Amino acid sequence: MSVSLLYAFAGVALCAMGGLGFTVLEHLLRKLLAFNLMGSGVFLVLVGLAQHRGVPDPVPQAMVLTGIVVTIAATALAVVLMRRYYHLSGQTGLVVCEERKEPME
Amino acid sequence: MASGALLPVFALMTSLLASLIIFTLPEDRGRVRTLVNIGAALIKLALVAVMIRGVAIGQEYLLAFDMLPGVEFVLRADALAMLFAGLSALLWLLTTIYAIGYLEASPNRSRFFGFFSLCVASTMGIALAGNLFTFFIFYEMLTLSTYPLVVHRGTPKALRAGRNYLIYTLTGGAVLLLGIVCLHGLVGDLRFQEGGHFAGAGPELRGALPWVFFLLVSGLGVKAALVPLHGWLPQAMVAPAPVSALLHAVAVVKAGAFGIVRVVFEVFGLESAQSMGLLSVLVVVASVTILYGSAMALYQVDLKRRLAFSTISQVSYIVLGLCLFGPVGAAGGLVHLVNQGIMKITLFFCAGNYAETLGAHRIDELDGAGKRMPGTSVAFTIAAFGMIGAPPLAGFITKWMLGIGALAEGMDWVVGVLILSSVLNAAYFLPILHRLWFRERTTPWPKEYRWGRLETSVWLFWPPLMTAVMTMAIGVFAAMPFSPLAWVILIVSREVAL
Amino acid sequence: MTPWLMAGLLFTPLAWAVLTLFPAFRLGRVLTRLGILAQFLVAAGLWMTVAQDGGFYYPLGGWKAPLGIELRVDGLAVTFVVLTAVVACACGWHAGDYLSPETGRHRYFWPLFWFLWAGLNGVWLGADLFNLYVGLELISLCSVGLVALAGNVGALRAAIRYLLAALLGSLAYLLGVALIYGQFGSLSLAGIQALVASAESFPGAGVGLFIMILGLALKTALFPLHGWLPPAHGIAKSPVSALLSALVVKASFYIAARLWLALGEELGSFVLAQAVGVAGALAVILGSWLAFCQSRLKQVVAYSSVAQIGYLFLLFPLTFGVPDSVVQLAQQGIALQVISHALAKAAMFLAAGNLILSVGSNRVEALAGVSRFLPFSLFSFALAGVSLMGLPPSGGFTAKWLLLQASLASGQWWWLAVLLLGGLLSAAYVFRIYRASFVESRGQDQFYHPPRVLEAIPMMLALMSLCLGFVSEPVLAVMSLPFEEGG
Amino acid sequence: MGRLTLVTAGMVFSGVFAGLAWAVWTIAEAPVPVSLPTLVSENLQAAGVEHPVTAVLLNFRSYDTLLEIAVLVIAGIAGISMSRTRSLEDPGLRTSDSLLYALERWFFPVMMLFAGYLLWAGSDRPGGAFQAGSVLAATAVLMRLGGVPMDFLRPGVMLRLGLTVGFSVFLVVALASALDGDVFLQYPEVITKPLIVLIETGLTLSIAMVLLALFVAAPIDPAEELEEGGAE
Repeated sequence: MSVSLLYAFAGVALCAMGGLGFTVLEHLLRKLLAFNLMGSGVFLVLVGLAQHRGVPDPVPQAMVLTGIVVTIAATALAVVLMRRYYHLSGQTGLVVCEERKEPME
Repeated sequence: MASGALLPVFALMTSLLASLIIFTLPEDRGRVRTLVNIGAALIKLALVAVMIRGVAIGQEYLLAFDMLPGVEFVLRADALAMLFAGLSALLWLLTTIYAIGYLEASPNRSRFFGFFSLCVASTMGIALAGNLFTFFIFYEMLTLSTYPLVVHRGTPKALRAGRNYLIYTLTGGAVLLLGIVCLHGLVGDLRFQEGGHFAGAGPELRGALPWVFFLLVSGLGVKAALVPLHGWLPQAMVAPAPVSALLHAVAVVKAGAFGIVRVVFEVFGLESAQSMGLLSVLVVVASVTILYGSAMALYQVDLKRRLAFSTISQVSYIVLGLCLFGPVGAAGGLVHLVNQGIMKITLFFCAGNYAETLGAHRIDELDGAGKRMPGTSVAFTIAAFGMIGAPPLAGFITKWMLGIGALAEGMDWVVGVLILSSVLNAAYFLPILHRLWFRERTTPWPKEYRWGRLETSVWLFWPPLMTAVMTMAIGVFAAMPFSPLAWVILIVSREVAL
Repeated sequence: MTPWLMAGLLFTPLAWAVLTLFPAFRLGRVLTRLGILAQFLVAAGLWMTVAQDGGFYYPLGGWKAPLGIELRVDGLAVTFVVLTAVVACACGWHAGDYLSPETGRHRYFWPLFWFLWAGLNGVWLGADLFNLYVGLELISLCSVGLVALAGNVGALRAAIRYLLAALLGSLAYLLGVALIYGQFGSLSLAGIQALVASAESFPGAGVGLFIMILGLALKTALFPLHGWLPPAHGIAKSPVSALLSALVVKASFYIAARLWLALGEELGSFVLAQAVGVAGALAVILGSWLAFCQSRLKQVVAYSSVAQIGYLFLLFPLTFGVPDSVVQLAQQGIALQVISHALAKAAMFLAAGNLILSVGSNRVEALAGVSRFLPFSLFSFALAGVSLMGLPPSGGFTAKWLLLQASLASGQWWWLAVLLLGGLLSAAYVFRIYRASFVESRGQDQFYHPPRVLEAIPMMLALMSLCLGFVSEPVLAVMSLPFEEGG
Repeated sequence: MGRLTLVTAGMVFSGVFAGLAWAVWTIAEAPVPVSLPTLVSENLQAAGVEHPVTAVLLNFRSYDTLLEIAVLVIAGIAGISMSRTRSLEDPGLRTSDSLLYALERWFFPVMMLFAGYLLWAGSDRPGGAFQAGSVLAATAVLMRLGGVPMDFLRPGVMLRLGLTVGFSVFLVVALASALDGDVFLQYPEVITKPLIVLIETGLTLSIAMVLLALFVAAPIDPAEELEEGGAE
């Protein structure tokens, strides 16, 4: 078992932890952090699993770079939305009473 | 053969286009709407007449293309199709005329006539469908286009009736679809064919086919209002009179009955259906329906509801005829497709006239209506006697043929059913006639309208009289060429002679 | 010719996305309409090319798979490209008149719209697992941005919920990609398909496939993972809802289906296939029921999407361990279902938007008596409903027919009940709306007739979904064109 | 959050962990049938850059990168569609602390330089557009927090241009390659390296801009009425 494989297992653990956090946490920012944790886990699996035989593989590295950019974009957008939402409603979670008064669309 | 392929399409298109034009017309363009309506009805009648002539001399009109891999869309004008198409084209014209008068001052007329034409287009499609798949397409289209007519008035009662109508017919449609798919899975795509497909079916098919038959007939039985699938029909009476007339005489109920005819004759074939023992079940159901409908009709105080139960009973004559195993019985059943249509439409026209002119909906409100509205009442009387089966009217022809057919095949008990049913028919029609002609009016009419010289509006006056005349003519001239009976004998000779 | 078409297909939406970012709403509208026409021509051209010469692989940058990214241009893909063109064209045109130019943020509709289109085209043609991931993310972020354009708290909440669900789904997909790449060392779907066919078994990759399908099911809102869809689709502006329901959910399903058809036979299992099917069946039944219970018009339509999506997932059980002829039937049925649902649902959302505009309320009861004004939109709504109910002659009907045939032929008769029951239940919620419009009540003189364009567009879509049944055969013929491997 | 739910979720995700770990283990045991690293090093010569990761990003799988930048731009657009601030610079945050101000003045040029180096290094060792862009964005975020005047950044045409410049350059190059008669996204061999550097420079700028815009787009002022959502 190489070090890379250890990374992969660590990634799996991160994924599971992130998943747990994502499902049980209420606060939106915590959810988002849990999501980022999961993302890091996935990237670790991606890189670790692909090169555990000692050959450096540029393809997963490039994929992870792309993935990081995508995740950052999504995270940043999520933060913007959440702050705006907090701003308008004063709430930090999604679970409110579902019957709500809104304008027509 | 290009024109041959297109004639059925044209016949369909006339009412389809008419409906599209009417939908786009504003509410206040009544004159244009009437023109379009009647023009389209006349054109369609002419087209159907051309096709009838062609079919009589053995010409074939066929349009077919693949809708799905291995599944065809087929329009085909054969003798049986023309029986139904002719009936619906003729009655569409009369009903349209009637409806124009009936709805003269009411709102939502564009909507009404649009769906009305759509409904007739579907009926035409049902008549001309060349396989079960195509039949199903128009069968469901009919359901959809009649719903707005049933709920036309928008009252809670109408909406409830509409809901029940949908529950019944859509469920029936789903069962029918299941049957068609099963049949398709067993033997592939089947066009309707004189004599049916399963004359030489092997034992492996014979195990599954009765189930398919059961699915198909129970799906179709909903529209044909076979007991116990009839619940929607009396409720649907809340629709305006022309709609009820159309529903009972040509469109919905007949579509179901016609479908059963197609399935028995041209999918299974009379002989193989008989040899698989499928018809003996059906004959019991039909007999029960006949007696149940008649008996229930006795208890109705509302005129239209009484007529509705009468329809349940009468339509099963058609099914009964098929199940008598012999050509004579089959002819009796088929000819009733036309006869019942013409008689029942007369009765509904008259009921509508009483309601519109006098405000009379219940039977006990009709005392002395014969003096006030002699034309309508004469028409009603003729049609009622026809229903009872008095010679020489149309209904007599049916019952005569059915009786002979039953005796010929040794099913004597069916004659008993016929006689009992006729007695019941008399029992629920004669009191109405008695009230019409022999009771004196003591109280004012519930809600009377005056129309000048005639007893009622011109549009309402003539259609029932014309259909009443037809009721007599069909009976008297039954032996003439192109009479319904002659045509039916042509069909049966093509179906069974093999 | 082909390189031009491909460049046009991929380049035009991206370029237009940049172009429309700069001007204000009205000029953006003009630009978009020009672009729509161009894009439509390109899509049609590509379709005809494939219809004539068959499908091919298109290596981007000249690098063939597995080193580079190849696009798979086959009959199914171009059919979806054309479908996207039709629906996007309609929604884009509709939005131009529907959205108010005075609201400042509406100008951002155009760039997001074009990016969405680009992402969809990328997904239909994608044959590389990681590229599909990027395409999915692109689509998700666009959709979220579009939902949030509505601007109020409800829309933001829906957008956040949507974003979180979409991100989770994408991440699950990416995890699956990681496992599959670890197993095979390749990202090209065709390459992996060839490797899988060897006699070995790959349990690890099987887990990967499972996770990917799970993630994609979340993004497609398969019951019980559907919670995010109704708020998002219900609250967005109507053209946006139409785009999302008609196309966006189909993108993730499309990927799941392609994965399953390529790898499912070897990496999947009977239990997985049936489980997905059962989830789909539950979606059909409970989704329809929930749609029936909604009091707001667009929520009805949104829940109807949940139900209709359920049908799509019957693909999984109907293609696992059955003869090739049944696989063929199921594939065709599902493809038709996707197309007809896209057309019908887009028509329905656009029509619903018009109706809401007309009566000034989004409640179903507010429609009382509307049918006396004979609004075109109500008619479009009803026609689209015919397709959703699976009644003839619509595309929904032919799709249902094929699926019925497939379930019968595969011996999995229990799906017959789902298909038939689903049709009846959808009739219940469609007719509930229709029924409301027939109620005659007093005091309903306020009725605003929207501009003709707004009314005509849903009508055209609805008619297309209705007539799809008649042309199903030729449409399916293009989809099943022979494909030149490695072309 | 009930304890039961928590325990259940914990058990479920332990199961997820076990399943995934098992999958990783079985995959690690099996041989890999395709070796992409070999393919990459064989084709590196034609790729125009020496660093394999950059070659994969900007040549072999450049379509991924194009879409990735599109994702960034989308996030930026969606972000500014939410924003209501009139300027990227917030006068309320301007610092009057002269020490901080002096430090910042020394700090920023260094960070810029570092970003430039990262960009340049990307072609033959770790580094590249994204890293450089992030450093640049971080600089700008610091500037904003520190209150350095940034009047040049207003949410108008300039901002949008900044958002899209990298993407546009990429796109134009892609189209130009198609015009040249070859496949979409194929670089002409002679100028591959300059083109890649050009793209990277544009990307750096755009990435920084998007990240900055998203940082700024989150509302800080008290809410006004909803209809003012658009920038401008």
